[in-house]
Amino acid sequence: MAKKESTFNNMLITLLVVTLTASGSLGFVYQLTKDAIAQAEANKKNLAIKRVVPEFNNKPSEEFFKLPSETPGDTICFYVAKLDSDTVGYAVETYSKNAFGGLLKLLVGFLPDGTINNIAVLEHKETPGLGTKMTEEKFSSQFPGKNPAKFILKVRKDDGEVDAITASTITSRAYCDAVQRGYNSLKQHQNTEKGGEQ
Amino acid sequence: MELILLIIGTVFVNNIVLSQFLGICPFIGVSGRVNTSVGMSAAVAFVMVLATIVTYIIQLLLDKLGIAFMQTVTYILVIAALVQMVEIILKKVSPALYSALGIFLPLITTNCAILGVAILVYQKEFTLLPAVVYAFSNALGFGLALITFSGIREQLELANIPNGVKGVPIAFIVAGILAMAFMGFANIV
Amino acid sequence: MNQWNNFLKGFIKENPVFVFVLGMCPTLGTTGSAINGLGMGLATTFVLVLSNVFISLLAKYIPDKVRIPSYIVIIASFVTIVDLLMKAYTNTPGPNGEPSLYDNLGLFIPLIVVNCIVLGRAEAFASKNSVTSSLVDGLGIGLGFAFALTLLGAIREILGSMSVFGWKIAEGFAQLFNPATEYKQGDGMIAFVLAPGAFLALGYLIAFMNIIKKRYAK
Amino acid sequence: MLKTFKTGGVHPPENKLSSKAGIASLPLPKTVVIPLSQHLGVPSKAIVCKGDIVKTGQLIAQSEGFVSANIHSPVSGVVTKIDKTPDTGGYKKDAIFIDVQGDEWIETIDRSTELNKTINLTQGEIVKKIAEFGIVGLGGATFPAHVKASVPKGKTAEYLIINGVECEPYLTSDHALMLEKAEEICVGIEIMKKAIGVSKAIIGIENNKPDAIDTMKRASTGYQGTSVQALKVKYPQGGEKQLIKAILNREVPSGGLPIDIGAVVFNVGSIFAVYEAIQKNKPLFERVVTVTGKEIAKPSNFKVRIGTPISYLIDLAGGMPENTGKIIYGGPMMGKAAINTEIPVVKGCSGILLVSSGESCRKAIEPCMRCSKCVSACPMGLEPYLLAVLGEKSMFDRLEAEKVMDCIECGSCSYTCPSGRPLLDYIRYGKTNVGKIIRARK
Amino acid sequence: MVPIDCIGQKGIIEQIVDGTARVNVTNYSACSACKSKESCLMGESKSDIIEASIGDGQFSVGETVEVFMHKSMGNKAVVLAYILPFLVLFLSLVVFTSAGFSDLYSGILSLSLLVPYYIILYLSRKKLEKKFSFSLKKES
Amino acid sequence: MSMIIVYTIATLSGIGVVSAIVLYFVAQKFKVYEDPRIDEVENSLPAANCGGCGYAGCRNFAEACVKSETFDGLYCPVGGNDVMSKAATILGRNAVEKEPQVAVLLCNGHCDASPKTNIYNGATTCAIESALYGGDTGCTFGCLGHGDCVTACTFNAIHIDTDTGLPVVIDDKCTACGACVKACPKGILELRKRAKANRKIYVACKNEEKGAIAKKSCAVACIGCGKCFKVCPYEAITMGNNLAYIDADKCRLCRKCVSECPTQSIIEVGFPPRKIKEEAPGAVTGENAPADSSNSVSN
Amino acid sequence: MDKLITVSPSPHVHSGQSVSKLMYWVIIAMLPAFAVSVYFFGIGAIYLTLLSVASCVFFEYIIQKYLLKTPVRTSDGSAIVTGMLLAFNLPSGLPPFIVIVGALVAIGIGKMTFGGLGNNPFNPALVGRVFLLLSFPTRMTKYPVAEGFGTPMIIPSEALDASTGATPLGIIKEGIKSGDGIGQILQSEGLSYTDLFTGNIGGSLGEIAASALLIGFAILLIKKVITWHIPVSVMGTVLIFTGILWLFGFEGHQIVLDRTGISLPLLQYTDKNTLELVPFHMADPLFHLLTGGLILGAVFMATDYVTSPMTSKGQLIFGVGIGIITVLIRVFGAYPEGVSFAILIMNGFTPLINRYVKPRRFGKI
Ligand SMILES: Cc1cc2nc3c(=O)[nH]c(=O)nc-3n(C[C@H](O)[C@H](O)[C@H](O)COP(=O)(O)O)c2cc1C
Ligand SMILES: Cc1cc2nc3c(=O)[nH]c(=O)nc-3n(C[C@H](O)[C@H](O)[C@H](O)COP(=O)(O)O)c2cc1C
Ligand SMILES: Cc1cc2nc3c(=O)[nH]c(=O)nc-3n(C[C@H](O)[C@H](O)[C@H](O)COP(=O)(O)O)c2cc1C
Ligand SMILES: Cc1cc2nc3c(=O)[nH]c(=O)nc-3n(C[C@H](O)[C@H](O)[C@H](O)CO)c2cc1C
Ligand code: SF4
Ligand code: SF4
Ligand code: SF4
Ligand code: SF4
Ligand code: FES
Repeated sequence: MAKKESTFNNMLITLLVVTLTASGSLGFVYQLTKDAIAQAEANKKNLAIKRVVPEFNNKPSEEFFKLPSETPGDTICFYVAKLDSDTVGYAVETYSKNAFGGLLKLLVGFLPDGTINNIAVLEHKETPGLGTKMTEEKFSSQFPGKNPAKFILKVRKDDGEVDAITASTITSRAYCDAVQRGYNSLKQHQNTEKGGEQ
Repeated sequence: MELILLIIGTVFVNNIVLSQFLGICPFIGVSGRVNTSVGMSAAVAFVMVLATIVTYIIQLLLDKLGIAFMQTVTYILVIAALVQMVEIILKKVSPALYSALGIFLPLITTNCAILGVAILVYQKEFTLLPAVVYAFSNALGFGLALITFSGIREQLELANIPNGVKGVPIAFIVAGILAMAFMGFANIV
Repeated sequence: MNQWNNFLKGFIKENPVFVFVLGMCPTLGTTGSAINGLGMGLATTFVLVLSNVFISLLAKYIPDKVRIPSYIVIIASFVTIVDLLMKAYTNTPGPNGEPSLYDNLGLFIPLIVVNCIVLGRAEAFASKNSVTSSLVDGLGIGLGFAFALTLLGAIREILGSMSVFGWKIAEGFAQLFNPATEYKQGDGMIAFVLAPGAFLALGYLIAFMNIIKKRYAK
Repeated sequence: MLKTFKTGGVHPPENKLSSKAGIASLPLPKTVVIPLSQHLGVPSKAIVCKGDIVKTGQLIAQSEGFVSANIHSPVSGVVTKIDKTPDTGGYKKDAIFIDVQGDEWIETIDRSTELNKTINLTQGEIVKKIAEFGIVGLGGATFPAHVKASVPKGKTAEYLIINGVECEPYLTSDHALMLEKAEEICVGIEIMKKAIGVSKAIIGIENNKPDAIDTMKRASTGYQGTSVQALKVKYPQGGEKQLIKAILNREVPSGGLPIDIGAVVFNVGSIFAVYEAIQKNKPLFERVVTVTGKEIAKPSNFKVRIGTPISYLIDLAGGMPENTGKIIYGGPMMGKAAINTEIPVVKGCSGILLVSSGESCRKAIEPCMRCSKCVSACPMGLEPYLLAVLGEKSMFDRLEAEKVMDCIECGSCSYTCPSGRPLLDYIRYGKTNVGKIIRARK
Repeated sequence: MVPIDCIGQKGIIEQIVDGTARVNVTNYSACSACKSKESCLMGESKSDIIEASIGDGQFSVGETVEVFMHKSMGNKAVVLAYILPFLVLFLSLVVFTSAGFSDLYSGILSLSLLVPYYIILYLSRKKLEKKFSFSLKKES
Repeated sequence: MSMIIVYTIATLSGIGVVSAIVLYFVAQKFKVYEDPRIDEVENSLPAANCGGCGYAGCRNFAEACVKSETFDGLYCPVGGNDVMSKAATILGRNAVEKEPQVAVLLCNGHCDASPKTNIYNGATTCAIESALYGGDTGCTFGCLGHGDCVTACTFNAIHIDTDTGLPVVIDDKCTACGACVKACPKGILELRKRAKANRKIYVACKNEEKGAIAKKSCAVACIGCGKCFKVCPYEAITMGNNLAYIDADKCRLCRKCVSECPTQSIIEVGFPPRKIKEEAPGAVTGENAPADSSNSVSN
Repeated sequence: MDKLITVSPSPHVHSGQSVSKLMYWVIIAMLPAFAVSVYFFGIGAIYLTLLSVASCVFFEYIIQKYLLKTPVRTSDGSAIVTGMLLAFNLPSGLPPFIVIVGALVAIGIGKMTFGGLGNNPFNPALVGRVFLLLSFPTRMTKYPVAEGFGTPMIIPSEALDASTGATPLGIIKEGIKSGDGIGQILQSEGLSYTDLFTGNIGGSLGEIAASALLIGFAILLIKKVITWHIPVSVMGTVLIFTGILWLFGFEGHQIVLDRTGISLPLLQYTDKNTLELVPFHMADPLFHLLTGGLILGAVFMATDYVTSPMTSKGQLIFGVGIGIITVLIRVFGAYPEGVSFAILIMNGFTPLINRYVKPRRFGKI
């Protein structure tokens, strides 16, 4: 069959048809996947939250608030986990910028008294096989159950109580830094709240 | 100050070619002539900044309409058209200039890098000025890698490279060692 | 038979990575592990097959001069669709909170649109051939691409972290034979997971393929 | 104070074995072979035929253009044939063969040895006579002397520089000449000054010839404007560009000539030949040749008629040593290795060097390791390693850009290269081809 | 061979009009080294007409020739075509954003500054034409 | 919700159409019209990029073929008539037929025949040696044996035989591209007609010296005696410069001259072994055979 | 004449210098440093060096003979130099397979891929070293505590933390991170300049003894193996650059840095309340000069003929580049020492330097 000739009209029409169908179907697919995407995003958060705080039955991914961090300009996000309206824990989305690959984002689960429940790594650019060992048992199991009020969140080299990952002191340090930051914000938040109550 | 650190970080630490793997094709394909590489880098700098501004504005529009998912389609169309438009305009505005470029430079086809940077700008949630600085630094990083590389290649032309690795493989291996050397800048900013 | 050859050519003879050295950015950027390479390869295959089919269907109706823009629109649409689908269904983090496949491939999914293979195939093959041939061609080339990426990913993963598809080799074998042993697996050569390793592994892989091809030709 | 040039240079062992030997005259050979191409430029044209009887000093071949030179018979006798004879490289070139019979000189030549200081000729006449008497540069390049003596319009010469450097290891012919003919050389300098219209002449002599420096200093005191400059020993100080740089601290521009910076350089031998030509009416048909080598019995300097086969000289110097592995026509740095000893002495032959077989082989070639020693050695500021690869790969356009044509072929680069690379071989090849391209462009 | 310090490209003479030849050259993209440029649209090639003065050489229509220019001209061209407009964009953006315009407006304003830049280029095109002249050489 | 689809369609169509129009103009203004036949012709070429045709590469040659009206002066020696006729059908023209050719070495000065008189110890390329030295045998016309021709040949058709020190052309690989002929500074390689079954008869000598001198430096030198000239029934042999030369076009491979030559400088290749009256020595085949065969003849 | 006369183009004499002679002089120049490392690290140092040299030579031999099928040139000694320098850049106590991998990368990737001696754009030993550093960062940054002949030959991985010390630069970097002042750190570690000079410190085999390395430098200079340009410019630049930073950073004054930027003005009394501060202490220039393999790099590695510029001007630029990058990495980067990276990076620029920095041509108009 002969090809369509390249007159201006033909072209315009073709293009219009192509773009219209394309955009139409795109919009359609978007509508289809929209919820699934949102779901996946929320899922990600929830899964993480679930891992760091004790059992809850509210929807912490919707029940959150933001507070300014110690460093001006940055904010820290708090997710509150409640079991039947009792606050059972806070999942604090904290960070440190001093990691080997720059930014390290953690989700630290605190019990209401400030004890660390569990920690999940949200985002990092550490070296595979090295800094990434922070997700492994050996390192991460040091934190749950400790309360930063008593536990010095510093690596041993810096006179703290954390055993650093071998050859990844930088990552370990950043990790501690992030947890400490989360803890400080939590304390600040609790103080102001208390202050507000009084 | 932050912008300067952004530049250093983008050029040296997260070099677009050596660590982010964008624009590899022109990097490998462009001739071993150092002169041409310099010209290419300048061209890329302009186009990249131009594209970044335009896509930034478009993204504002897309966001406003709530159709951010249309990003890919719109960006690529706009970028493809922009690159061509620059040439048309140049040709219309000054044919002589255009011809001189034609002899001097290969055509600019770094869509991969340009599109990549445009999307990264969006992902990193830059505001316009840092976005443009970022784009520019990426072009700078591209130029740095390209020019160093073309120098090495020019020299390798005179060396007796074993047959098996001649051509593309040796280019990758050199890039690999360069990338290794650039790892030294890790965490410098 | 013919279609079979048409399909096979993408693996060795016209392999986009080893022979044509196309689509290098995703090849380097997504092959930190075999699974990522495979994911990227399959995503590209998806786009390639669908755009090939559509373009071969529509080629007759598209005037020559708007060929390219139309193709770009078609391809970009499929890319967006893949992007959306992956964002929806491959975005679940691993059991220990490892980044999802979508997170790992990240930027390179939208970049499929500028992958020369896709547009190149559309222009060189699909626009001139029947729907079936185009489909087979897209499938062949796409899977060839996926094959190359997976191979490269596997090599890098083996050398770099001593595992394939996430399965720790030394530890795995030790446990396979004597489940009781508690084997502490050492690390691989991390350099291979990092950027330099990508370049080096690909360089030597292409060199190797070149030599094989030369031998084969003789 | 000792002067020298700044860029590059090397210092090979001097081995001036014959420096104390004086100049010996030697009996005439039985036959002589006189190649028609003994100078830079167009070969001359024979004007004698087979059977002609010629006298010593008689014109036997005529210059074929401006850059060409007359050739005179060095002996008296019969022309036996005009045929081809191998040159140092074995290629056959036209030559006149003469059977020696007696030694009858043409009458015009003044054979007395007394010094004649009065210069009667005018500038033009001097230049004409230089041309007529077949004088070419005896420093090695055998460039017809009258060409250099005729300063082109628009240029003025300021300095006459006399090249008594003899930087080549082993060779001592200029040294011996300066010791024995200092006075004549000084007169020759006066003649040359007049010919090119300058008042200042500087004789450059390397410091390893203190006696020659003394002698020349003493001889030149009587001459206004002539002085001696002692130079630090460094190869290739004898190259005219380096010599001018050392003495005047001026650089001959790339692609230019010494005259561009007001200098004209002549070798002492050439100057002596000029003296003999102008004052004694003697054409250039004999010259001083050093015959030397570590194994040779009597390293000597001979006054030799052109056309004498070198085997004859070697015999007189004690015969060919058993283990001779290489016969070098000239010095070890720039001389050509000859294929055998049947080659005749020509005007440009300043020495015969016999190298034992142990030293005659070059070291094995290894890959260039870019040690840059050749770069530091090159007196012209070139990058020999690069020129050599470019030559090897026939990349002539880049060779031109890298200034290959500036290379003076001094060999310092090959000499230094630890990898034993034949740098100069490739550079010469490159030069030849780039030269062709440049000429084609014109 | 093109003289050193020059850069050249092959082309075919299409037309000769009093002393200037219109030469058709093909300009390949950076990917032209790539093995499969025919199957890849990104590796495009474009044809271009370049006007070059004939000089005193003898050329005829249809002949393959080399068009060349001095390398420094290439650099100047790059400055005019890419570096200056880049600076216009970049500097104006810095000015506008620091002057407190919103991102949208400063972006649009900077982009629109390119218009006068190109107008200036257009107005000086005669001058540029004189500056960027090409020579011809028979194909070697 | 449906607004999103509306927006989607609106923006994409807008941007799409605008950029499409831009691209359209680009396509119209810039796109090279590449004659598709160039590709076709190129595909039919051997893709050796050897330059034997006089163009930089196969594609350039293809362009030239398509652009010029006839095949005058255009010939791909590598592909030969096959390729040219293919190209001709693509372009709808008449092919030019050329006799297939092959490179031949006009020197047989192997180590035994032409003993060394010097040891050459410089850079080992023929071009460099020949610039200064005639050669390390007495013959200044013969092969230097450093293999510039070998390097020049992109088809691996030449190699140096370590026994004779001479290059050997493998007829089946030689495409007659002529690269070696250009590379040899001694001018002793020649392209000549390729006869049936690769048979050939040629004078393997270029020594222009007079007979005695030539003979002195090389046992198998042509001494210009003219015997072959006299015996040739087809006037294929010409004399000049103390040399005989056999014109391949006229030679009918009768082999009369071969046995006539007193120095065995005429070489025959590819013939079945002669029936020799006396005791027949081993069959003579291959390139280096002539040396042997000459021995056997004289025995 | 029965013997054949040789003919060859001029020149007919040669300086007598050769590749292997040069290489053996380099090896000799390395011996003092080697002796010191044996003194401090015992058998382990010998074992490591021998293993590295043997593997380098072995790989070169195998590759030349069987893979590339080119003439075998292992006897020129360059592989031995590479092997020794690789060993010099490794901490003692490394398991054998790591050393072998390093040698394979150095020779296989760094050298033979490019065609062998003279063709490689990057310093092979450093390619090997940096590859190992990237691949096995744990092992490569753990230095055994020097105990003379009692030092273990191979440190088992379990013992890594226990039996290892750190390099002075590592100590400083660590110390600074934890906020101590320089003087304090040095004192607590008991480091003195004499130690730095004699090699009584932690570090890789060859880098520890400044004095021995300087003896090597003298040997190389006297034997005219290298010129002064590169070593002096590298060391000079480091001295000057660190000197400047040191003047800004000494007692009381601290350059204020945080992850996002250097806050202006540069000089400021620390004020812990306003910003998250990483105090910036500088060790003094001499300290920087004597530690971290700077002298080893400057004398033996940066001077590698193949990968350094050809002209003295180029070499000065090269040296200054190395100096600056080294200090940048040391002071601001993640790695405590940066010489290896700096040399590799400048290797990358060497072709450009060679291209634009030409010797002064005689008679240039
Ligand atoms: C390639 C490479 C990657 C590294 N990645 C990390 C990392 O991700 N996290 C980290 O803390 N240290 C990393 N390091 C290690 C640090 O450079 C170094 O070990 C640091 O100074 C801390 O040392 P220490 O833990 O032994 O005290 C890396 C090193 C290399 C060579
Ligand atoms: C083509 C040519 C032209 C020359 N013309 C002149 C000239 O006009 N005046 C002059 O003084 N020397 C002239 N020379 C001589 C050179 O400067 C130089 O003396 C000669 O080549 C020998 O120098 P050398 O032995 O150092 O190589 C000319 C040389 C050549 C090759
Ligand atoms: C490397 C080199 C070394 C030379 N050495 C000498 C030398 O030692 N003595 C000398 O008289 N000429 C030497 N020459 C030749 C001079 O350059 C120059 O040609 C000569 O002095 C001019 O004088 P003439 O024309 O009288 O020979 C040398 C040339 C070159 C290129
Ligand atoms: C002064 C000098 C320094 C050298 N330095 C090194 C070096 O740092 N690393 C290395 O692998 N080889 C070195 N070599 C050896 C050799 O040059 C090196 O292996 C080449 O880079 C291989 O092509 C050196 C050689 C010399 C003469
Ligand atoms: S021969 Fe030429 S390149 Fe070599 S040192 Fe002498 S002038 Fe320089
Ligand atoms: S002296 Fe020899 S090894 Fe050194 S750079 Fe020059 S050519 Fe290469
Ligand atoms: S032998 Fe000569 S003519 Fe034949 S293919 Fe080789 S180079 Fe070409
Ligand atoms: S035939 Fe010519 S090019 Fe070949 S080896 Fe002999 S001399 Fe050299
Ligand atoms: S895939 Fe080709 S430039 Fe990125």
